[in-house]
Amino acid sequence: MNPVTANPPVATPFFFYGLAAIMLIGGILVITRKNAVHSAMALITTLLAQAALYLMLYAPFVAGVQIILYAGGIMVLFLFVIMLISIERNMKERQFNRQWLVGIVAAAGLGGLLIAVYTTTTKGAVLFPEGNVSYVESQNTQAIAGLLFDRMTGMYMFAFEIASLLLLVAIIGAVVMAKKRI
Amino acid sequence: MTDPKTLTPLDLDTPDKTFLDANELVINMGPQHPATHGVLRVILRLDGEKVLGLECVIGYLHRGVEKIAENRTYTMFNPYVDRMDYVAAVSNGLGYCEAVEKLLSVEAPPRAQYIRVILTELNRIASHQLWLGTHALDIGAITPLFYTFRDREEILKIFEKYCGARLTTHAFRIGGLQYEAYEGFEQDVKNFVSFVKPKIDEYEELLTTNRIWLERTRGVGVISGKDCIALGVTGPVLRASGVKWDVRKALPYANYGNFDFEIPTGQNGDTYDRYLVRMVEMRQSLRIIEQAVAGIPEGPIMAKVPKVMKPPVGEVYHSIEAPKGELGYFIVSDGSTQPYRVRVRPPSFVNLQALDLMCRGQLVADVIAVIGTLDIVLGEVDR
Amino acid sequence: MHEFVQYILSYLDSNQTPGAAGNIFWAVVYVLLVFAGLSVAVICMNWLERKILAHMQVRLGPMRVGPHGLLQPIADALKLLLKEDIIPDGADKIVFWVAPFIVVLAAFTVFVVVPFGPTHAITDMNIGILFMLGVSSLAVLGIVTAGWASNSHYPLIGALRSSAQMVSYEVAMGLAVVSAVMMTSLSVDGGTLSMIGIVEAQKEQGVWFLFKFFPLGLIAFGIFAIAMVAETNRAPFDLPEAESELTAGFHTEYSGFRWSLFFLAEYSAMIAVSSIAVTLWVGGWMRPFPNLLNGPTCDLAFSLIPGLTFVFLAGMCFFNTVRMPKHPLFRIQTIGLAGFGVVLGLIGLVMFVPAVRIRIDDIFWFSAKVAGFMYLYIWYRGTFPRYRFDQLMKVGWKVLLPIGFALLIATAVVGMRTELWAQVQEVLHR
Amino acid sequence: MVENLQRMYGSGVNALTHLGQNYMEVDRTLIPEILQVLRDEEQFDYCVDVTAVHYPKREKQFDVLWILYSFARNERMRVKTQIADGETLPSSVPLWATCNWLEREVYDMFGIKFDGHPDMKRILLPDGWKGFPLRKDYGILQQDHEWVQINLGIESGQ
Repeated sequence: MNPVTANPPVATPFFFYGLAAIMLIGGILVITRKNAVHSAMALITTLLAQAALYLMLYAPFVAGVQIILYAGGIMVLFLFVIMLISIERNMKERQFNRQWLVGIVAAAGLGGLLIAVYTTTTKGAVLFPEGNVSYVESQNTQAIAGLLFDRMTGMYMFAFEIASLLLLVAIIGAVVMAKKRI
Repeated sequence: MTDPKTLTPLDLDTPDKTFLDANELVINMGPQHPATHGVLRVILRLDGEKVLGLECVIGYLHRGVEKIAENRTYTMFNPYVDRMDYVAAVSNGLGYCEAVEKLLSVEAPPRAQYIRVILTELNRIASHQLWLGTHALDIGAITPLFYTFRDREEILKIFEKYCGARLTTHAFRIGGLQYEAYEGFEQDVKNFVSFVKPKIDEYEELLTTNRIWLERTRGVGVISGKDCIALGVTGPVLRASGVKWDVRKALPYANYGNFDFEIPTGQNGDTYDRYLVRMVEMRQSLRIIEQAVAGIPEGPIMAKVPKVMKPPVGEVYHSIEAPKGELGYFIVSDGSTQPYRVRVRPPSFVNLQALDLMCRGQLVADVIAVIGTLDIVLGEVDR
Repeated sequence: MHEFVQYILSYLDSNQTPGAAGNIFWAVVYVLLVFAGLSVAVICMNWLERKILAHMQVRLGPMRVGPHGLLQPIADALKLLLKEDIIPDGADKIVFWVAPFIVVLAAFTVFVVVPFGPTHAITDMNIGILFMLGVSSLAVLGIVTAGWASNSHYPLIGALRSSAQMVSYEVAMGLAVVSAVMMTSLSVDGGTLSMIGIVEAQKEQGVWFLFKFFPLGLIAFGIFAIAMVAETNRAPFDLPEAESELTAGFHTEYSGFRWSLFFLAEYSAMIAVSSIAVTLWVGGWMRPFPNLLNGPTCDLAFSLIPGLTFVFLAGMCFFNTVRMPKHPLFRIQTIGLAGFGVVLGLIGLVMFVPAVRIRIDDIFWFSAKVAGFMYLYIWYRGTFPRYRFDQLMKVGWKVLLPIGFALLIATAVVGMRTELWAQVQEVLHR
Repeated sequence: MVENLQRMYGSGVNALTHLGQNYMEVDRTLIPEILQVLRDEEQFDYCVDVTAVHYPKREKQFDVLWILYSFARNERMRVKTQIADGETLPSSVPLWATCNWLEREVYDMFGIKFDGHPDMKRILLPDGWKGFPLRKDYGILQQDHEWVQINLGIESGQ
């Protein structure tokens, strides 16, 4: 395996903070927009920025799957459904519910907890320590395949198959529930 | 099959509920729409893409032809009928002239009859060609349109050479013809017949066995022969539903009894059968033209008709087989120079009534196919 | 300064794509080149489609603007740019404004990984084919939002049809692609998703994947060829914009520049999926029979073909120049056509220069193969009626998908036949 | 057939022939029965046309006609009745579905209403139009100026 440094530096702080800002703005827009389609568009932006972050981590396969599944597949279905329900009614509803105070407290607590865990486990004062990527870009995809399938390291195969079965059950259940007559 | 009498008119005025509540959607198609063949407006009530029912709104092209007739003399009204079914103007003229001739108790001389038959059958081919091109275009095949228009051009050329007009020909006069067939008319017609025969094969090659064409037309817009009769649907639509009835055979007029031809019928009454019936009709028309050209007699082309026509008091109904169906004229004379009342029984108008029945339960895309297969001309629907 | 020049020149010796070599300057140059070339290709397609379709339909097509209507696309583009840009009153302004850009972005971004030659790609991604499928699937977002934002029934139905259609056919398309990717795993290097890697796998195995495991490759290609027409919303699957039913589908309310963006996106998407098909099954940039006819004479003969093609086109121009009516009104047109012929001829002559010849060879073959697919697109449009929506879904889910699955399994079994046989033998012996 | 009908309905039915075309003049009150009998017993299964003629000088101003055709007998028959202005007729939609639009057109042009029609409204002219154009007292240049001004926003349609 080649050392990671052979790759040209893409994961610069500039890109990271830029993408993080896009994700945050997108996330805030998702919950503040009253128009569901606008929310969905913001969510797509967030998901794409997230895919770009995966690319920065030299994980192109995950990035590709992120785009193909979330942005290209799931969000299309979201939009599909949103378009069919009446937007006007949603516009009139109150956006925030009553528990916003509790929500903020919970979010702050959770954030603090995360930071605490992060700083203590890395045993340093830095919030974002330098880290190494385990696989180079050109072998990342194969590495994922190995984790799933390889005889020696394929420890996630069963979980993977179970997950796909679960999805199948969910699809059949949705069809049965939605369709009056098959 | 739904009984046409049990079809209730739709309540299209209540505002449509949202999708998730009722799954229903009222959509307005036309009067400006590429596939409604003019200014037909169709209000569709849809469940998703399934048609629950529809209502036709017509009259955008209403010109009051019947009122005009009451204020013109018999001769003056003749050109007006060309403007009804403008793609088959010759047929309209034939029906009107024969109806007035019947009122006057005269008959056009044999030579005139033969030329009338030739021109009318040419017009039938032209009308069917135009129908085929636009119908195929509606279903998404753009190429047949150009093929059919190329070949229809040859018919229009013959019309132009004969009477100077291409579309609204005013080819016939009450009592016969005004113009003698031009020099080389027979040769032109013969050339056309041999020219167009392989062309019809060409259309069929593009469509008849085309998988997509079959899927789009088979089982689409099915109407049974019984429903056809109840709804007064005539012409190729009726024949495709298995009723072997053609005014040319049933109540022969204009010399049609002398010609040998067959009436094609279908079995299923779907769009594909209507397509096949019209294709065969084109070939049968060619057969009639061939016979007519071969047997065209010499002689006068105009019967003895007074210059100022005053038909005796009475009324007459006369109908012909226009390309679209039974085209009837009901004329009441009060003995003056102007008709007291002219009623046109337009095939397109009556056939269009079947649209609702044929479309219920089909998809939006089929509405287009069915409008095309009914072969309506809005000029005739609205008059 | 010197360092910069050095930086630029250093790439010329490498045999990598600019992306892989990490050379940002050349990457930018390639990006500009590809996008400029793409725009030109779309413009050419516009003219060619109108001309070819016209000749299929016994008419002449554009004849007025320039000789044989050669300048028609430019006139069209001008017209579209100068046209009034209407945003309907009830439309959702922001979404309406953004939607065409999403479509164009998605259609153009995929070209980042399209390999026009072993080094002629902007970059070679490890997940090339996945990237292409993923990004091109984003186009449907633009279509859906465009239909919704128009706030009108026809665009909405068009958008619904479009999203359902594209999502369904992506599945079949993916299965066909996977079966081709599986074939690459028989190479020495192992399997790859990289576009360049796939072409090189075909070179190494000495066969286009179209003919690999005959007829499995052919079936996979067939599935892809059908799905790609549906993906790009072209006839006979052009229901989202079926003009006889939905006037213009999702872009009914669009006009002028914004409409032209949809047009641009449609054609570049067509080129993109054709590129995938060419890369996966028809040997990418490779000339025909690179392994069989590979003597120096053959190499020379094949490398002359690009130049000869252009010279032939120039000859056609001159032939038609001579046939032009000898009338003063046609003088400018005649001169224009002759000039066009001269330009084509010069390009052809330049292509004979050895240095150019070697570099242009792969791009030529790739483009020629893509052009073949584009011709098919036009041919379909001239021949087929339109499918109905339920029939379209039936074809996608009930025909292509089961065949795709069966194909996948069959390809896997055939590919692993020696290993499988060994296993069976082992079990039998035990 | 005609004798049969005359035996059943007496002097209300008057069968005539003009120019070789058969028609019968029927009393207004007998219309529903006659049409029913013609369809069910005499096999006139196809209603070609329904129309009317206006005679303003007569006491019973309108002639309403049904043109019928029998596929089995290959024969046409016109049924004719006279009604006064404002009088209504029973709808024949239950007998022949095709009468739906044809009767609407008669109403549109002459103002003759048909009882029991599922959707009695104008068909060719717009819904709000005043006047019935095919009546003889409606001039050829006459139009509903008010409607034109309101709906089309122009002074006059001429």
